[in-house]
Formats: sequence, C-alpha cells, structure tokens
Amino acid sequence: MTADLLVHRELGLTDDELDQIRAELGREPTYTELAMFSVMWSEHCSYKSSRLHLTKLPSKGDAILVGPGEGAGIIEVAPGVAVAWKAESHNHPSFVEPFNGAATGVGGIIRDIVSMGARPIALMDSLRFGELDDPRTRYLMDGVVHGISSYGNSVGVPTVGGETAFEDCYADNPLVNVACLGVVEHKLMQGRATGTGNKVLLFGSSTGRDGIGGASVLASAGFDDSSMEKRPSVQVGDPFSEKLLIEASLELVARDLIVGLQDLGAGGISCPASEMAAKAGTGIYLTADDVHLREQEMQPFEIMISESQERMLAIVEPRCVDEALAVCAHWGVPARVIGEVTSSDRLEVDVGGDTVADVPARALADAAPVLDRARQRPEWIDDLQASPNGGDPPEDLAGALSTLLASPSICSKRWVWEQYDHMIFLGTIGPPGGDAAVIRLPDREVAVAISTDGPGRYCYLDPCDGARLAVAESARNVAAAGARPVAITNCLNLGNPEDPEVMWQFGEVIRGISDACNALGTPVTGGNVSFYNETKGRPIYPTPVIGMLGVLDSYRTAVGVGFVEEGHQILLLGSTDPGDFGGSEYAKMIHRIVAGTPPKLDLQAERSLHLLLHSAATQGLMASCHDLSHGGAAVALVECAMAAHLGFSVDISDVCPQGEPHSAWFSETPSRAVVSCAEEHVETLAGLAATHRVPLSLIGVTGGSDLDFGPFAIELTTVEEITERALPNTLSASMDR
Amino acid sequence: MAFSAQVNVMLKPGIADPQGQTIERSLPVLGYTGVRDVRVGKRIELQLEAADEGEARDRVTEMCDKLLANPVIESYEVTIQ
Amino acid sequence: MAFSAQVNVMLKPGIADPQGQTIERSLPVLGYTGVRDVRVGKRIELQLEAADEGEARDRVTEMCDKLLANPVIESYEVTIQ
Amino acid sequence: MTSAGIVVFPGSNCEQDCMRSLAALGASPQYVWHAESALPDVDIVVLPGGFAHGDYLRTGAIARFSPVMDAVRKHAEAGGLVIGICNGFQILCEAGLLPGALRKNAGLKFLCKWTEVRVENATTRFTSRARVGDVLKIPINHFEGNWYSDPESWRRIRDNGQVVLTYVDNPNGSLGAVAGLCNETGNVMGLMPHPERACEATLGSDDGGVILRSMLDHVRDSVA
Ligand SMILES: Nc1ncnc2c1ncn2[C@@H]1O[C@H](COP(=O)(O)OP(=O)(O)O)[C@@H](O)[C@H]1O
Ligand SMILES: [Mg+2]
Repeated sequence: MTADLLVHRELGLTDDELDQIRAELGREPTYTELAMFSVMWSEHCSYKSSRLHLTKLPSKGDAILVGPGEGAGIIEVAPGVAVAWKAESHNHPSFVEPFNGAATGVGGIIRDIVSMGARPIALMDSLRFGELDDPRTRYLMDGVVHGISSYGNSVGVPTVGGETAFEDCYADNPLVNVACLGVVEHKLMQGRATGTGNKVLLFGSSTGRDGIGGASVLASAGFDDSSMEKRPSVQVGDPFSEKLLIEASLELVARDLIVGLQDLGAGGISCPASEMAAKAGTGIYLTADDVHLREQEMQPFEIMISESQERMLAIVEPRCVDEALAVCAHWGVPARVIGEVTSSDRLEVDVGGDTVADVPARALADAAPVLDRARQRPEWIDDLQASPNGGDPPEDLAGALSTLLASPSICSKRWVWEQYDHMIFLGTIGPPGGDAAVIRLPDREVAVAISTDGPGRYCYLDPCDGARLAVAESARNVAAAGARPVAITNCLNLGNPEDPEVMWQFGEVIRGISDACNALGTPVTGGNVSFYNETKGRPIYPTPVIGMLGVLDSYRTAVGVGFVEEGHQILLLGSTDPGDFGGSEYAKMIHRIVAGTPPKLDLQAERSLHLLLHSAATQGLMASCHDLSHGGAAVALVECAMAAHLGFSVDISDVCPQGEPHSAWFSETPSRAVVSCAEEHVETLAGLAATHRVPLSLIGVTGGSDLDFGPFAIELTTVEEITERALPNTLSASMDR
Repeated sequence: MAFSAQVNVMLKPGIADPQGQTIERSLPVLGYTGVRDVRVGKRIELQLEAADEGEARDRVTEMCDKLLANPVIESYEVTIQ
Repeated sequence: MAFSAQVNVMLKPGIADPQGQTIERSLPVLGYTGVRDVRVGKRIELQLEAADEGEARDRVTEMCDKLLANPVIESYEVTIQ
Repeated sequence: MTSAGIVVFPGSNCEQDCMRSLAALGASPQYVWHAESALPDVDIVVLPGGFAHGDYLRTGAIARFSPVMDAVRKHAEAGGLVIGICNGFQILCEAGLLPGALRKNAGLKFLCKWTEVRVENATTRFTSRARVGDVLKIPINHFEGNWYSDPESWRRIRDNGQVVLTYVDNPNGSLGAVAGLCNETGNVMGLMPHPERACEATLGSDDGGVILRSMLDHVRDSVA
C-alpha cells in the first residue's frame, strides 16, 4: 500500500518532512510507515523545535550517572546509591479530560522511572490553573487533583509535594506537570535492544484504539474549539494494571531476566522499538499479529501507534523467555513475545506474512528535522518592563497581609495534598506543607529533598531572569530543608513555537536555566518540553517548572519550616531590596499589576545562602528554616508560625531601611530565609553567616499565640482560618464542565 | 407534576473500562464462565417536578450534559416515569 | 444462547448517599430546581451464555449475591435481554 | 519470635511498610501471596492496606475470593490473630469476618491525614498496652472508610465491646465514629488508621506501636 499524496498532511507531517522520509527510504512510504513517522517526528516525540536549544543546558556533573536522553536522569546520592528523577507534562490531555488526563500523566512518568530499573518512591505535581472565580477552572482543578490522587494512591507511590498557582493565562490551558523520584534497586536498566536473536517482549495492558495519535494530535498543535472533536483519543488510566506492571518489571530486572527495558508512552510501540534499536545499533523485527489487542480488526498502523496505557517493552535473551513470561503471569500481567532483535539496522513490521513497514530505526528515532525556528524579542516587553511594578504602599499593612494569605496561590494547599497518600513507604520525613519534601530512601540513612518551582509571572516579565529565579527558588527550597542542591529535571511549558516571540521566550528560558544551573552547580538530568500551550492564539506565560533534587547525607539533619519552641531567636538571612515587586504576589493581589522587571538575583549570593543553610543544618544549628518567596518576609513568618501553631513577636522595620515600611514585609527579593534557633546557637550561626558573607539580622523571638509584627498583631487562629479555609471555601462553590 | 427519572451513564464504546475488565477476569475464578463485555457505569435515580413528561425528559437530558455525565468519555440514557 | 444482562446496584433506602446529596445540592446552582431524592448507584452491563433466559437470570442473580452487590448496604435489580 | 504472615493481594501496597514496622518491633514477618491456599505457620495474619484488585467494583469485593482467604478464615476460627488495616479492614468486612461495610467518605474525598483515635476497649488483644480513653495519633489514608452497619447489629456490636477505636474528630462520617472494631471472639480486628505508619517519632508518631505491640504481647503470653 502506498500512501496517498496528501495523507501525510492529515497526519501532521509537512511536505518537506515527506520528502525527507522518501529520501530515507528511497521509495514512497507505506501508510503504516507514514503513521509511525508522524508520531515519532511530532513535536512531542522528536523535540524538533527545542532540540537545538536543549543541547546548551549543562548536563555533566560528578553525581550524574545518566543524563538527558534516557527514560530518566540518574543521580548518585551516596556511594552505590542511585536515584532516578524526571518530570513530564500532561497539559493538553488534562484540559480535554481533567481526571483521566492527570491520572495517565502520573502513569506515564512512573513508567519512565521504572524503565530505568528504579522503584518509584515519590511523586510531585506542579499545577497551574486559571483564576478560581471561573466555575470551569474549579471543575478542572477538582478533576486534576482527583485524577492524581486516584492514580497515585492506588499505584502506591506517595505524592509528597508540588505547587499550585493561578493566573488567567492558564484558564483554557491548565498545566499539569508531574515529577517522579525512584531508587535504583538492583541494577540500572537502559533502553537498548542489544544481542541479535534476543526476543522482544511486550507486556502490560492490551492494545486498543484509545489514544491513537495522542502525542501528535494533543500535544503538538494549537488548541481551539475543534479540540473538543479530538476527544476519542482520551484514555482512561488503570492504576491497578500499572501497579502490577511495576512489580513485574522490577522483578524482571532483579532476576536478571532482561537486557533492555523501555516504557510505552507517546508514539506507542513505534517509540521504544525504534529508539531501543537505534541506541543499540541493531534492528528489530516485529510481528504485529502477536500484539495482544483489546479491540478487533485493528489496522497495522493503529497497532503501531496506539498509545494505550500501562505497557512496557523488554529485550530478553531466548533462554530467559520462559522465566520472564512466568514472572509476568505471576503478577497477572499479559505478556507476549512480539519479535526479535536483528543485525540489520531496521525496524521491520510484519502482518500476516506481509511487510507493512521497513524503515531504518535511526530514521524514526533520531532523524526528525532539527529546526532553528525564528526568534523575535516581542516589542511589548519593553513597555511592560518600563511600567510601574505595583510596588506602591498598601492602604494598610494588616489588610494587605490578610489579602495575601487568602490568595489562592499563597494559601494553604492542604485541600490538595490531603487527597494524596503522602506517607506510604515510611520515608516522608518532610511532608507537604514545607519548602521541599524530604524523602528518606528505603532502609537507608540518606535522604533527598525535592521541590518544583516555576514562577510564571517573573518569566512573563523576563523569561531569562525568570528562569534563573525558578532555578534559584527550587534550590533554595531544598537548601532550606537542609539539603545540598545537586541536580534538576524540568518541564518547559510555552506557547506555539511557530510564533517567533514564543521561540524567543524559549531561548531566553534556556539561557536563564543554563546560567543558574552553572552558577549553582546543579546540572540538568533531563526534562520535557511542552509547546502549543495556548488557546485561541493567546500563549500562556512562559512557565519553566524546575524540579530540584538535593541530598542530605542523613535524614536526621532535615529541617522543617515550623518554629519548634517558645523563646527561640528568629533570624532573617540575606538582604532585602525595596524595589523587588515586579511580578510579585503583592503587586498582583494588592494593586492588580503584573509589570516591571522581576526581582534581581545575584547567583553568587544565592549560592552562598545555600552553602550556609546546608552547613548550619548539618551542624544542627537551626530549629527551623523557611525560604522567602511569594509574599515576602511577612508571609514566610506567618507560615513558620502556622506550621507549628506557635506565635512570635518580631520587628522587621530595620531589614530594609532604604524602602518604605511595606518593602520589608512584602518585597520578594530572592536569596533570603527565616531561621529560628536556640539562643546558644545564635553566635555560631552569625559566625557562619559572616564566613559565607550572608547578611544576618535578629528580628525577634518565638512564643505565644499572637503574631506580633510591632505595628499590629493578629491572632494565630485568625490567620490559620484565613489560609486554611481559602481553598475549601472557594472550591465548594459550583463546578461547570 | 412529579416524575421519576432514571439515568444510566456508561463509558462510550472504545473507551477502555479497566474496572469492567478486572471484574470480567475475576468471574471465572468464582466459577462463572462464559461472561463477556463487562462494562461498569453509573446509575442515577431522581424525582423532579415538570409540566409534562416531555419537559421532564428535556430537563434531565440537560442535567446529564451539564453535570451527571461526562460527555467526553460517557454516553447516557434517560428513562422517565 | 447469548444474553445481555443489566444490573442496577443502588444503596438501600435509608442509607445516606453523599454522592446523591452532593448532586442534589449542586443542581439548583446550575438552575435546576425541584429535583429531589437523587440517588447514585452502579450499573453493570454484561453478556453471558446460558441455556435460556431463566438460567441467565439465575446466574446473574447469583453473581449479584456473591460479588456484584454488598447486601449490607446495597440492593440490586437484574434485567435480561 | 512472633511470626506474622502479611497477605499480598494484587494491588496491595502497604505490605512493605507492615514488614518494616513489624520487623522493627521484633516480630518475624513474611509475605504470603494471595493465591496460596494455605498459610505458613504464623501467629498473626496481617491484611495490609492498598487497592487489592484496584478496589474495582467495591473495595475488597474481589479480594475476598482469593484462595488465601479460606486459610485466613480457618486461622481466625482457630482463634489466631488477624488484623486488617484499611483495605484489609474492607476485605474482612466483605468476607464477613467483621460486621458492617465501608462506604465512601462523607466528604467524597480521599483523605490522607493524621487523626486522633480514642481507645474504647483496652481488654482486646490489640489494645492491651493502652488504657480506655487513651488517645493515639495514627494517620488515615482512604476514600472508603465510612463504616456502616444496620441498627440492630450496631447495638450488639456496642454491647459486646467490639468497638475498639473511635475517631476523636470523625473524618469520614463513620457510624459511631468507629475507626476500628473486632469480631465477637476478639481475635480479628479491622481498622482504617494505619498503625504501621505510626511506629517512628521522626515520621510524626509512634503510637501505632501500641496496637502492634499489644498483638505481639498476646502471642508471647499465650505461648508462655
Ligand atoms: N499540587 C500540590 N501537590 C502537593 N503538594 C502541594 C501542591 N501544591 C502545593 N503543595 C505543597 O504546599 C506547600 C507550599 O507550596 P509553595 O507555596 O509552592 O511552596 P514554596 O513557596 O516553598 O515553593 C509545599 O509543601 C508544597 O509541596
Ligand atoms: Mg519555599
């Protein structure tokens, strides 16, 4: 069968791409081949718009055992102890069907981790929605959180943290980014189809028509009303099958029964088959008839690109096949040998004795065009940056503080994380509600601290500086928990790459991340790019979500955000700039302004703070530590008090002498933290701060049931009511689909 | 007038139903063979006021579109008594 | 012979149904008034082989007693076609 | 040493945590696959939390038909200790080894949070280390923890002292705020809170140890 002339366009391939495919094959492609190329060369699978730029990210480091390009990055966190860490986006599917879109996003990232031979032990979710006064936003948020909860809890992986923020620009394009942490149990696996004559084992759920062309259709084109027509590709998550798939996969690895492993996600079988062969320099011969199907009369192309969930592909030596099949049978996981590794370099697909596809594996996996798309700095950005940043004083300080505490982006996210099992595996030393989640690795002393951060407003005002701030904040979060920042994963969420202004934002984001990661010593171990996040031509704020991973040699030195005891001294670390209001929560909530330039970041000062916090934590000097971010010093202090249900009395009037009083309270200058400690440690801490050249001021003491700010005081119970009720109250209002 | 309405909400054909499949797989273990195509959905029963049966049906159908069913993955069927 | 069976499983009368109550509370917000007694249950559809309709009904009823419904809180209703 | 068999159903997910916590308390736990028709020689049977068979249809509905459940029933009938935690509790109710049924939480949300539970009966084999009125801090983690029974059985259950734990602040609408209860003979207990998650102060509480240790005490004392 030869492809119809225009079929390639329907499949999303350009005329140039068709020409390139003809050149690779030396003939016209078959329909099945064309379908396989269309998914493998889609933006989502091939990274054709981003690849050129991603290579600029720093990815080397002593602790990095496996960098970008595999299922997940692998980081050595203690001698002989390695973890896998990776983030993924599932934005478009979650907009189409929030519950199942988010659920299958969790399933996908978990399989990425498993494909490395690692047991998934923690999830994080980074969520962005429109403003909550829109009933549809409430519906989306409820569905997404329920989807993550339902899948993550059932599959038995704790969701230990994340972030949830609200901006109008995400109203018709929510962001659902999920990160997963795993620990390598027996040995590191990789997706390689080595060994001619080895068998190709497909195991997991059966293959149906669901999700055909999901990657190319949903994630690689703009969104408009016709997207509602794309709904048949919606997939239903099956966490039960995923749980069995995890156990079967890890047992196959532990018993040394497989030589290569890769998950099936976007691109269906075509993806691991071509990538594993291409990476090993081998070929793969598949008999599509042997794939276990859920629906009848599926076409070969449907079988090759179906994105049915909860499936994996393994390479097995012939002598191990029976045992491997027995392992799958034990776990109740359907498994079939569907082909074998060949010495050619081609992916061949056979149906009923006819060859329906025969293409160089490398052509599918690696030969997608690499585009250098036009980039253009938007004209509006100069005006935007030159506009007033919303840093004018408030009518009254107390009122402004209450407004900020009730702001959906700042208020307590308990409504979200109480729906997630965040305790399973007995490793959650630092539960949700703090700066970073601290996870003790099973049966070990070593722990990791993880945090996701993506300040969209900062990035809108200046994508490069915003991206630097994103990396800095995520690193500061793990440092505040007592960890040494080590490496990042990321999810870069942007608009349409065919728009030169979006492409410029993308380039700037990459520049910012590189810069910050180099300065902070945290290489990039992998990540994900999600383009086409826009509705009716309006792009979202460029939103790079950084997933930082830090290491604590011992979980015992972890530090929480909550004050610990009455009578402890409260210290503010870092210096405060009166003008850091651009893109701040204060400017948005009090003056309804998102303009100016984001806070200035000195990466050396930032790094010094991290070194200081890490060594203070290791020496056990701090009772509590909380970094300053959205809402500035005042909000951070309130959070420290609420976390422990313990009040304080402070005077922050001196920390920002150059500015008006509210600057000390709400300015979002980075590189700062609030620490509490016993009186006897103040001197040592001050000495340490001096060594690291981090400014330190004593601002008050803990105790009582009031939050005494000097100019006024609020009762602890009052602020607790404000921040704890904000989300439940809003979300109990109606939800429209 | 008061009417009773029953709504059956099922996953659309082609949408995977892991719940139904799991039940199907467990039935032979309990000694029930020859059972196929198990699908699990929702049933909603309610009482409503309407001028006549036609109006009752229209209102329930509208409620299904807006709230009771998820048109992305589910189809529904309304009975009025 | 092949039969289609439909099973409706509902919470017994008298047992609180928070799902039904939530729907009942949200309907007025969406503009639907006069709706009462909303109950949410499960609907299970399946195909089975049996000698005749009577046998089909007996087998499905047995499945309900054993598996498909929990007699402590649920009642069920079987239709065979 | 007290031996415990932790039953693993497809979809169970708290078996490792039970293993770690019981081992840390000095017991000798082992896993038992649900398809086994006999139990190894163990003193205690644990049905751990999780989502056996995905909790599809109803929690515990399919799991109760696993071959191992006959052996669990025999173990219980012979007076052996059985504890069902969360999903394990749901399975025991479905299997008829404990009375009542567990419905969706009244708030229709999954809840993972610390709760305080009050000891209502300290003479059971699961609470001998506590006194009546003691309040234990143990987390819950479920969507279906809203226990129900018909009024008549409920009266009997109360009169028999089968209510072992109640929530101080009922999180899920459970009848009588029941968090945990035992059978008439007092050797089978089910509870929604996860004692195995509360065995280490670093994680927030070690009160769960009160329940697990009481069981170990009972086994030791009945051997002696
Ligand atoms: N979607 C979510 N899932 C889980 N935890 C969340 C989510 N959103 C927020 N949290 C938790 O709430 C706390 C506050 O979040 P955030 O304000 O973003 O912290 P920070 O400013 O330190 O980055 C964190 O512990 C975070 O993990
Ligand atoms: Mg923070």
